[in-house]
Amino acid sequence: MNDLLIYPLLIPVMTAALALIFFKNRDFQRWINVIGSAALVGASALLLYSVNNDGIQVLQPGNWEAPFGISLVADLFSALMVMITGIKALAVSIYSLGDMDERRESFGFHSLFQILIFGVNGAFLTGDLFNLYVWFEVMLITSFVLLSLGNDKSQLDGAVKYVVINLFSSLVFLSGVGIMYGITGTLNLAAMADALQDTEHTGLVITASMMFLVSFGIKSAVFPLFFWLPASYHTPPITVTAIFGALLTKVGVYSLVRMFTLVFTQDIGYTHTILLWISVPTMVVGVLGAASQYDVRKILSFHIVSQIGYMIMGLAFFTKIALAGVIYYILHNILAKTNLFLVAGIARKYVGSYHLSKLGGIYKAYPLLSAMFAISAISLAGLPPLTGFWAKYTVIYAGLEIGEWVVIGFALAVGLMTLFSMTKIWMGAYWSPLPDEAPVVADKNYKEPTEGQKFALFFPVILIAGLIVILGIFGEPFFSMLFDAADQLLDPSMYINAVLNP
Amino acid sequence: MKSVILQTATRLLFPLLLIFSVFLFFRGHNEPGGGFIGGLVGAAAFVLFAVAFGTEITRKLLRMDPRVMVGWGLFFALLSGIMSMMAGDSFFTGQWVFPILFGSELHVGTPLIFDIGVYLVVVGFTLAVIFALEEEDN
Amino acid sequence: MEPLLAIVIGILVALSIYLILRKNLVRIVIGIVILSNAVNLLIFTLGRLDRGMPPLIPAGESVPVEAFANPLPQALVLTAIVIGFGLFAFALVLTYRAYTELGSVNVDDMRVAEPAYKGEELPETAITQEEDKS
Amino acid sequence: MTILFSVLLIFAVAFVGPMAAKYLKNYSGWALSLVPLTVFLWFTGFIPEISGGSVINESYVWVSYLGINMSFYLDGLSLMFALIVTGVGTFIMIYGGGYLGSDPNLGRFYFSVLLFMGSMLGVVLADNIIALFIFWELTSISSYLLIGYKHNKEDSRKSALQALLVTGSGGLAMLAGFILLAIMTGTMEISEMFTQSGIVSEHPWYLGMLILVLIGAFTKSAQFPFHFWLPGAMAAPTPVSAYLHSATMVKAGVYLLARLSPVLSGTIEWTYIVTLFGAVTMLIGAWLALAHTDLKKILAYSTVMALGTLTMLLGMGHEYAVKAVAVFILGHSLYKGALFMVAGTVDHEAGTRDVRFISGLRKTMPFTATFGCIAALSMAGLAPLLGFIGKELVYEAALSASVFPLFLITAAVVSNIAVVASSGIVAIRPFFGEYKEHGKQVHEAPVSMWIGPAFLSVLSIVFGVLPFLIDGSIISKAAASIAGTPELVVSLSLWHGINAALILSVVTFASGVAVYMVWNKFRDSKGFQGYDRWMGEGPKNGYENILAGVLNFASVQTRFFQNGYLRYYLLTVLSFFVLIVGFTLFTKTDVSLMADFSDISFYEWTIALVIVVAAFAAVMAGSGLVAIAALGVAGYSISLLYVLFSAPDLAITQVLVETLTVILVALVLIHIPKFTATTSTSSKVRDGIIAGAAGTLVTLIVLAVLTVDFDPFMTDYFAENSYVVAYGRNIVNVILVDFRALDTFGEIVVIGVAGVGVYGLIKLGKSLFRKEEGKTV
Repeated sequence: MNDLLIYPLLIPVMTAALALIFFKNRDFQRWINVIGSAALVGASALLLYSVNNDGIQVLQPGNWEAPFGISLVADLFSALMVMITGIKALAVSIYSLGDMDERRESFGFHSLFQILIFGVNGAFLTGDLFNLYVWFEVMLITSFVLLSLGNDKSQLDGAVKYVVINLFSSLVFLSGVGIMYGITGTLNLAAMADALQDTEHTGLVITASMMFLVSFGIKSAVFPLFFWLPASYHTPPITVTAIFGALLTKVGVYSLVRMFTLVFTQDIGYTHTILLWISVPTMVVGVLGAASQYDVRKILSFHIVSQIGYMIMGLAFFTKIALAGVIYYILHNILAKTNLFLVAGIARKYVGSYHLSKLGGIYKAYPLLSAMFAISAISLAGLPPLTGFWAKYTVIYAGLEIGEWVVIGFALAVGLMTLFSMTKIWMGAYWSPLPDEAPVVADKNYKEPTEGQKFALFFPVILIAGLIVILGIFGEPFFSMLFDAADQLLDPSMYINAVLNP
Repeated sequence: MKSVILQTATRLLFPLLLIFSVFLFFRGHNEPGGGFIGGLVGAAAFVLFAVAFGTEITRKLLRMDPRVMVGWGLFFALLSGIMSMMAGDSFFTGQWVFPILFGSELHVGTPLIFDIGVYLVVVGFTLAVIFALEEEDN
Repeated sequence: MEPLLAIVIGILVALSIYLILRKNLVRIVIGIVILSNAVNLLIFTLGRLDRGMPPLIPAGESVPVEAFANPLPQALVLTAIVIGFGLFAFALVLTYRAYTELGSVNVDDMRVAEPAYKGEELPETAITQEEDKS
Repeated sequence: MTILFSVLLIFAVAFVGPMAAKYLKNYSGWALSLVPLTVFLWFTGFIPEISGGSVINESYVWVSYLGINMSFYLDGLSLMFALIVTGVGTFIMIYGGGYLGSDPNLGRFYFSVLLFMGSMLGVVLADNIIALFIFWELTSISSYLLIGYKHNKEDSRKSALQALLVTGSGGLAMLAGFILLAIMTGTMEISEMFTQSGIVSEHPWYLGMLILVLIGAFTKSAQFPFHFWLPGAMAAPTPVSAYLHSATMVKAGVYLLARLSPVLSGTIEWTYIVTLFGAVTMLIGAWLALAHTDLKKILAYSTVMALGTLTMLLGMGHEYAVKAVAVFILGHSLYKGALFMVAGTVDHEAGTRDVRFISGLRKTMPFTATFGCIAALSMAGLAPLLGFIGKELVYEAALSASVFPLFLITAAVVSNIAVVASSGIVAIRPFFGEYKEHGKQVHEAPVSMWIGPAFLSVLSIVFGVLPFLIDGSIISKAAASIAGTPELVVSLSLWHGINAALILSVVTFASGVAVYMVWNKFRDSKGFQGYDRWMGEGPKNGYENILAGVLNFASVQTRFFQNGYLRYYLLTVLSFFVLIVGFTLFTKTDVSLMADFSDISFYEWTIALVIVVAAFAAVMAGSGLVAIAALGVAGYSISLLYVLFSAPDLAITQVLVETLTVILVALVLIHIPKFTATTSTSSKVRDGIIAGAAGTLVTLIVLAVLTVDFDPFMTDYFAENSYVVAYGRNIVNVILVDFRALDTFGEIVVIGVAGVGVYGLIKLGKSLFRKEEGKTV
């Protein structure tokens, strides 16, 4: 038994419960959010350390043995995801101190934030299919509420599209769970994988896998299921967008990776070819969308879609180096994308808009902010030597190794377009002079941020940018974990044994 | 809608419903019932009260915001798990004591505390929704 | 009974998806309710049906004495019902709120977050919108 | 000091640059120049060792899992480049300090230039191809920042983007090529690839890999058809043009070809492609230079010509060609660096760079004029300058070319004629003739701005007159590195006796003078303007059309997919679901509709019928309240089913939830007016088909799953432990609060959040809304 697994769940939900109980005390909520996130970083680090040293960790809450109770399982992939979630939570919770408005705070922003983290971590750690569904629903309802919190017109509009499509996705997922239970008689992923190793119902299992593909495909916003994302992500306050921005879709990708490495490996020639077919248009359509937008948040939202394509592509390649690349890509993307949203938020505070036609002159006036944007953007565009380069390099290497010329050709072209759309922001908002008609500050209620707020806004941005640089330049220890994680994914027996034969 | 008949009936029904919900709650471990079902019936009592006397009085009667009640519910549910951990077991492992009450042995354990959490959250949720919608009416 | 339920589930799915494709947001939400009922039935059915005893252990025994229905799908469906209800309540109130803010329940009119491009023609859209007196 | 340290030192100083600019002001350029100077001097210390025939390897593990090391390889070729990078760099720092002296952004200039310098040094020293690529891309980034230095001007921004996109796309192709090369050879160290050229050229991937690598080299070195970005890059401040866009960065592509030449060259593909593209670029560049009157544009196109020449020579690959490459690279860096700085000085002092409006500056700017003229003479290829030796070698190489010798000789001569004319234009026009009034008072430039041209042009003379200073050491070894044969010896001299090359030189000079004489008329002639549009603007327009086309397509496809209509989103999602699940079901399983309906009681038929009819009524219902009533009936019937199949908890829950659902819907619907949307029959049919297909699929899948043997081993475990261990007789409830408590916990979190959310939806911002409504009504 390993209690380390429960802390990444316990800490955020306890924080959320306390924030709810004392919800009238705004300061209490704000600080417990930060403290809870900091504690989560510590707990995640311990978990990662333990998994890295001692292999896959399993916890049976309720002490019911493996296929009967719910298992919490942390392999390196999960532990890395939990770790990055913690870091992101800490960064965004600090940022929210400088950004969140009083109305939203007093209607539960902080506890919702923590519950979202709780749901995300649960999805990363659970080893049970139905339980995964529950975690998805926790995330889903929390993201609904966070998305609509504030009731702006565009928020409600975005929320309607988000809610309807995602509810459909959940129900498809739930049907899939029912079908898998109906076939294998168990919900435990390890037991399910074990039972399916020599199943005679391959066709049926593959059919069910397509339902999961659709459901997780919606969550991770792949082509042609991504519409809800660009329709809604630009509507809430930037802090919320930043929470969603990189994390929620990655849970979908995580689930796809988990299911298509552990459970659905009966007919890789079929399932993973479909994944490959999906990945290419996802990359292309996403990046073209980004190239056609002028709202910074929309550009970044479309980029999320595009980069999901890379991850799915790596999963479809299904080699060790490809899977290591997928994990790297996810982690990198969470950092870079979060930072870009946060930077966009600060830019808006200073210049008053998210729209490129109304932005300008930031390079001249705010060199620090410009540097932060440049680091994140260069990383996102996949230029060396930052994290984005390694992510892209690894996946592309994997593809060339197995001779996927056409797919890699698309991936490289998309990389160029990514670079283009990053320079679009850079040139429109940073280099070009401020347009004459642009208001200095669009918001009527605008107040110059206080020194404390500025610190709250800049600190997380610098923190993440620092991580991007450090991980980019000193990658060795990190890659050692990634390759171990890929080993664990490629050899499901490690996972199965860890759960079923502790 | 503040009719006298309804108010009188409510004065009678409200405690009955509450007792019934507690009954359903405790029955749950052995017969159909439990935290969710009990919670819904308990919430129904307050909803009835709100329809008869208005939400303002009901809120006073409840003494706390429904959302705080949700918070407490989560807290209780977690508490059951934390107690297991303090006892050295895995999270959510049932911890039991067997007090003898009126000559019969009772099973009292952390799953019961967990179910209390469920009950509170259900009541909190239902009331948050109904209060909000009711007050929107007026 | 299972084959019959399979057909019932299929019909419910078809009806709900038809509703989900309507313009009226209220009907879309109703469609989702029906779909979630269908999915609950699906889980229940795939856990295999049993007309025997409920999964209760009689007083005085420590294990069930007779054949009993599979309790696991029941627990799963129960959880799913409650979760589904929470989501439904939110979606419903969101519909209401969207109506008060955006002035319509026609999803074709909901173009605030994604405004129409210049020169784009709106597709066939709401014609009648009147108070429901009933 | 190690090689790694030398590179990192420059990077580190880059971050100090802004501070230097702030505190040292006018002396900052001088101060910062000490850094490249130090590195330069350190590298000169290697000359004896390298001349002696040894090479230096230095390697640090970087990411061992990907086989990427930070490894360096110092031989004749890289040493020569390292010396050029740091040597010219030293003067550029001094010059930049003077040129941009009062610019508030001077600090950022230093940062970018030093960043570039470190990257370029990395490119020429790296042994690991991925490390090389990383430095390569860093040069692109710093170049982008430098070209866009005057970022307030749209022109600068566009040019910066153009350079970035062109070299960036080449870089990506090159990355793919490098990876293929690494997979083919099994190593990422270039020095280890040298022994494997046989394996590489026999490999089936060879041609593809070669093309990808060449795209990278060609884009960076502005080869046809990518040559257009280089004149555009002249938007950068002049020190940048002098450094990046003539002396160093644009030579990175040439360097790469030279570096990999032992591995890749020698095949027919290499010879044809590289030689031809080089020759064409040479011709185009040389003559485009004559179409312009902007000093920097003229120099830029003559740089394109030089890069073409180098590429052509590398394509030929024989001994003369290799020698010519080594000499030409050095000679070109010296005179072109000097000329750009001179052009910048003229611009700085006279306020214009247009040769039509400046003349007679030799009296007011004697130093600048002198050094400019020396450099121009070297560019024209006149004895006794280094440029002459270089040009002679080019002719000799062309004379012994193995493919198209006639074409290559002609091309070389014709190009050099144009270069002679251009040299005249950049040297004679501004400095000789009558003094004209210019926009501002012209002075001699400060020392910082002529010391660079002075050194570089004087070196052109020194190396020309005393070639033994370099030929046995650096040039020989550089040529040997390119040829891949360590024994190659080069001996340079001005006088070879009267041979074919000398005769060609004389012809070239005479014709060049003639072209210079008629330049004014010739430049404005229709034919030549057409040539300029075709060869100069053509590829640029091509680039712009592609970019615009892609953007247009992007916008059209985004409007198509992300059209803002929820219904189309849902339609797409649902169609995809039906297609992919259906396709899999029908191809991967034997679908059967076999079902046994015999065992069904009357009650069950009835309930099933009621559910279906009620749901149908909910679909057909005209008003929301009818729909809700029907929904309720369906829900209650389902709960009856649960009762029938022994699930009392489920039944109770379903009844309670259904009741609440109906209440909620009723509460909400009161506020929402009836809304009847008109939908065309065709879309109804379309929706009906999708819905029917989805329903059928689900039914088929359920039927299929029901045929699987079900193993209820979990159930047995729950039955055994429910009371004995968990003290509960209601197994369902024990599962909920004990066996699967985590699920239930998630469930209460969901409804708790839903409660908070609904509360927020209704209450938050309510007063605001009411106020607005009050206004409109």
